[in-house]
Amino acid sequence: MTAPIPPTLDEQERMVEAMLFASAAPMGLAELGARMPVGSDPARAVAALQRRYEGRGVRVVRVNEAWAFRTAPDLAFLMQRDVVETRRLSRAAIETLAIVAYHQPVTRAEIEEIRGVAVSRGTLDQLLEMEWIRLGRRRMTPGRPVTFIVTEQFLDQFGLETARDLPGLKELREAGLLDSRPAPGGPATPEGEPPDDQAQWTED
Amino acid sequence: MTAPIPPTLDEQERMVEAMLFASAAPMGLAELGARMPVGSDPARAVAALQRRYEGRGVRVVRVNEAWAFRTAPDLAFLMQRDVVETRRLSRAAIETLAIVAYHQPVTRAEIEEIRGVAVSRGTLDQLLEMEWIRLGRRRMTPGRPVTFIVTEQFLDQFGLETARDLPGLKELREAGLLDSRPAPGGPATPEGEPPDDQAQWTED
Amino acid sequence: MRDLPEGVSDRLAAEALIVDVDGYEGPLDLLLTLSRAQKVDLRRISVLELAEQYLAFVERAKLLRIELAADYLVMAAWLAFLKSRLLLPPDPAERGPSAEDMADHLAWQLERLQAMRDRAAALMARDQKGRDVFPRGEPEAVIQHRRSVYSASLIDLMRAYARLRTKDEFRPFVMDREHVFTMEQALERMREMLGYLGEWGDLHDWLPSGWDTHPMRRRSATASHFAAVLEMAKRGQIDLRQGQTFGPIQIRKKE
Repeated sequence: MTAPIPPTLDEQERMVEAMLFASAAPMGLAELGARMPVGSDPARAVAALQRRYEGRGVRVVRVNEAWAFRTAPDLAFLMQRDVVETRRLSRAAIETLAIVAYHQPVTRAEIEEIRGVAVSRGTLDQLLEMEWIRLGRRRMTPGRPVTFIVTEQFLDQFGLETARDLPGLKELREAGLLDSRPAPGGPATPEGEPPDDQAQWTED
Repeated sequence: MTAPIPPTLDEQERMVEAMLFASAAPMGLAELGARMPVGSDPARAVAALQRRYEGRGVRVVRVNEAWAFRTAPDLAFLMQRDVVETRRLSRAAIETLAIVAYHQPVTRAEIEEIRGVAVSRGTLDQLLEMEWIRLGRRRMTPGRPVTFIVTEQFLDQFGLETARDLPGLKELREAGLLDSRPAPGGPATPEGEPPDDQAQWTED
Repeated sequence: MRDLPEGVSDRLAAEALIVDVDGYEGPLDLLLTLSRAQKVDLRRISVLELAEQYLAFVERAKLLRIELAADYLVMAAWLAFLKSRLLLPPDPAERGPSAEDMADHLAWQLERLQAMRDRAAALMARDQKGRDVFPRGEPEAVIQHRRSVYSASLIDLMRAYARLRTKDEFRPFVMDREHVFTMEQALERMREMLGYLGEWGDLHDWLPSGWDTHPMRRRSATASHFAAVLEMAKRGQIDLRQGQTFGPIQIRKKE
């Protein structure tokens, strides 16, 4: 048996185009490659496709390690009728989401320390249910608290390629605002829970 | 108030591209036009878009009086996926198979006598379908029952030249295989799968 | 710095603070609001001044007989302590963190909270899916061909035979609860699966592995999952359909 000749790059681009068009959710290179003929190079095909759609009414966008077609943002006005009314998030939920995104992996106690108030159960539940955050690994600290991280759906929702592309992440880090500093004897944490700062270092 | 300048044909084409992409159903010209800026010509824009997608992985097709994106017919094969799951044989199947291998040619009644429980039709069917066992000659006894024997594929699968190469009881004992504790949770029970002979007591 | 108009609006804001304690999400939120009155970068804020403002706020609340929640009072006590430490010359005999360290930490906490609020607002202002950019409205289904390959090794075969030939016929009576998949379990499980139920799919394909071969287990799992998806459909979490009587039941996540 001889190895079949892989399709041309043009053909591969057509295939990736068809598959990404057919899917509402982003597709990874492995997933694309699994359906393509042996010897295909989905990464090159996606790159070529992305160039082809530059400036068009739909674009090829990256979501983490996956790819999807999305309409160009400047044409949003045409789609206003298709807008699905989403539940309005409370201020607590929006802030909690931002804290998880910028401080992930972050424990509930840490979120409470940053906001200065207890996080109500409903807030985290709502974000979990929307699949914008999910559980990360447990902290290797006493009590082994769960941590929260943002999901691929979150990146997809806000048009971010990776969690590293969060706007202003670098500035916040340089300003020391993402550090965890133990309080020097203040009423810093609600319910007197100690911030488990070292955890980030022991885990990664 | 002066009439606004209608967008260029290129711009209109982008708009139609985005709308057809995002729409949950094919869209008619009137519907497209209603969302586009005043002075637009959706018919021309659709025609231009259709030409642009000629030969691509997706095409602009007419569905009744409306337009929609569809996968190019030659790429329909990409919209299918083969999922192959490897499963462990059930305990009933592996025991039945062992009995056929060690006692062939063997009738169903004999298998049941050795196992001490009824053999469900499904178990034999499964082994027949996998082509690990097949029907042998009928027994020259009252009722002329069919017998089962193992196949070439079975020998291939288990790396045996003939069924006589299977180790005997004495060798099994010497290999420590006869010392294993019998029944629930025995070593042959695959992970998480319950020993199912009890079930057959209640079932048959 | 935020440009608050001078004079009247400042006084109005200060009065509003008194009345509207419920509008604040705890003492840190209130401190952040108060800090705006200083009209400086949060990095150069005077914590002493802030402490005085906060304590004045608490005093006024007391005069108006407004019940303050415990955490506001804890913060007041701590700020009073900090204020005295900041005003007095440092006592060399005293241990623990210096007043400056404590003040710095509070300023840093306020700056961090403000930064998170700014980032949260910026995040919500981004182009969002379903509002500014849109996915394919009519995704095409991918047909799945499922094929099962069974595996067994020679050692499995020999062990099975060995077990049969040494079989202990005696088996104590136990309840076979291990073959029962409860509806609670099924509901819990399907709830976790919810995210994966994008397209129409047969309910049967969603049965847990290890529960789909054995008849008793399959029946129990099928029944419990059926009941679970009915419940989920009732809650509006999923759609259910069945093409014909006794046909396969299909489920998908509600959009």
